[in-house]
Amino acid sequence: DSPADAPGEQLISVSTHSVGGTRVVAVAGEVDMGTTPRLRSALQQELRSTGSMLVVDLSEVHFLGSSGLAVLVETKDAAGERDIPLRLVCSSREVLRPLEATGLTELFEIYPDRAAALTGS
Amino acid sequence: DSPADAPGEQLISVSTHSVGGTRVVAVAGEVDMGTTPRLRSALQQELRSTGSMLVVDLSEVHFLGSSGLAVLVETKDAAGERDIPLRLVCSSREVLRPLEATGLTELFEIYPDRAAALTGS
Amino acid sequence: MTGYNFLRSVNEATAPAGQAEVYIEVGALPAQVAPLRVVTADLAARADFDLDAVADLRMAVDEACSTLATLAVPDARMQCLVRVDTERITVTVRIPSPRIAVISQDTFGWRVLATLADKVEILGNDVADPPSLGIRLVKERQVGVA
Amino acid sequence: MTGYNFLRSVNEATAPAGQAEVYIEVGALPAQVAPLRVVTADLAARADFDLDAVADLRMAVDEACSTLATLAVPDARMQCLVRVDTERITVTVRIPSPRIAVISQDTFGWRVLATLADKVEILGNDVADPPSLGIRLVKERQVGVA
Ligand SMILES: Nc1ncnc2c1ncn2[C@@H]1O[C@H](COP(=O)(O)OP(=O)(O)O)[C@@H](O)[C@H]1O
Ligand SMILES: Nc1ncnc2c1ncn2[C@@H]1O[C@H](COP(=O)(O)OP(=O)(O)O)[C@@H](O)[C@H]1O
Repeated sequence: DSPADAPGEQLISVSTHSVGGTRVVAVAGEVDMGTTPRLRSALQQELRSTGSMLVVDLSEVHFLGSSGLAVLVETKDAAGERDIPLRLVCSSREVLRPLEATGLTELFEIYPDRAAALTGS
Repeated sequence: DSPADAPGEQLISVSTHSVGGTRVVAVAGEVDMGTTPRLRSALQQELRSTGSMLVVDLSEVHFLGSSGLAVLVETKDAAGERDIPLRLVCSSREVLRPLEATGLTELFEIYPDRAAALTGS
Repeated sequence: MTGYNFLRSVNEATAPAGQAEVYIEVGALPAQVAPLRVVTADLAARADFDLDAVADLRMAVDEACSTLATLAVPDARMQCLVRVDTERITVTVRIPSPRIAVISQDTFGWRVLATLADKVEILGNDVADPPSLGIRLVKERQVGVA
Repeated sequence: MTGYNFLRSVNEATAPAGQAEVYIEVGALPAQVAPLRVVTADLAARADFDLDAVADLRMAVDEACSTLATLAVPDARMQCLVRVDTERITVTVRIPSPRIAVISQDTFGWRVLATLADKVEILGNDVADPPSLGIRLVKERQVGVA
């Protein structure tokens, strides 16, 4: 773990890698107004550089606020415009409940783990 | 779950049962100065009513303060006087760290799970 | 199996029956408001609100705090009072604010806040002196919901 | 929103870079102090203190709060200031207190507190007006410890 730049900050980590032809963006930590900009820029960069499927793995996200939900919706729209399939991985209440409570569950293809998301099963 | 009587309270639950000739006291929640009296009286009652081994299962304890540690030491002493073997079950950092940081680890027979505590293996 | 389920206070005589208040103050910056949602969610969990209600409240408080943080003047502090009653939790968040600050209510974030809380109210900056702007939200205990 | 703050003035100059301050106030009862240890531990985890240091700090803060809670007059509030610096976390807890209150230092609990914190200090009730009694503890970041 790298030390926080400034104390009292929210922590987020975003890492990306390829699995076959699919780009996987793994997010860990808390996605709130303070950390959302980092998630947004990482996802925009992925969308610019890939032509294939994008999997956003939220398994290690412990908080997801409305700014984070908005970034997911933006990403869905941008991916749709470029015909890039977008899949989410989430299984925890911390992520599923915000999606559900805001009526966004229907908008996304949601898988319980990364293997399922990669194979679409 | 039953609703809390008063809000802003610490929660603890203590349940006891017999496995073979052994009494098992399972504690869940937070053991701090507010909740320790309930743990103390439950353990005192067990010591009065049993002559065989006592297992205190702390697997579901999420906080253990000094008052809780003191009750465990009292229980150890009282059990020793009556030649009742005492074993603790704990595996989480929340319980092991307080025991370790206060130098109490050596005082107790500690097992990682209930099955191990019951068989002494 | 004998179960003692202990959910009562040691010192309930001195506490106003069925009520607790926690006041908390942080820097009014998006990166510093997390403790407010953490405390509120912790209090809701202790008061045995169901897990979905706790998650909703955590999100609603974050939304209120984030909204106000973006309107705060530099160096401002954010003040938050969490009141736990038997039937509901009431969270009041305030920042010192110039009188011209306005909370946008036609945003996705405000819609989320209005959805997750049972009641939301703006506390205007035209009454308080020094001027302050706030949001009060209420989450009712979800009685009988699994 | 709150009573007098005898820890510091609310609208003090901004925290310098690399520093954050959280102020929190609860009922001075053993059953109501949990949010103080929750907030402090959360801040330490965010500041990337290692897991043992977070656990030690949580316990030390609980000990300080519990000790003061037993000395508090009825209906008193407990005030807590958590200051996060790059190298350490400093927690100051105070209660309004009659001048005669004395913190016992020959207890198991005090020994635990002194062991878990890197520095502990009693803030006396013979200097403040209105009289208050407090404990300040410091936890250093454990640099280079796994
Ligand atoms: N969107 C807003 N942004 C900032 N202040 C507001 C906003 N809406 C209302 N207020 C202020 O909040 C206070 C209550 O406004 P009011 O119109 O009475 O609300 P309501 O219609 O909910 O009763 C007033 O001081 C008002 O100026
Ligand atoms: N055990 C105690 N209980 C209550 N107040 C104390 C206690 N020990 C010291 N104080 C008060 O704390 C303040 C600092 O005391 P002092 O003796 O200067 O501490 P130190 O020796 O750590 O400098 C004084 O106001 C003193 O009255």
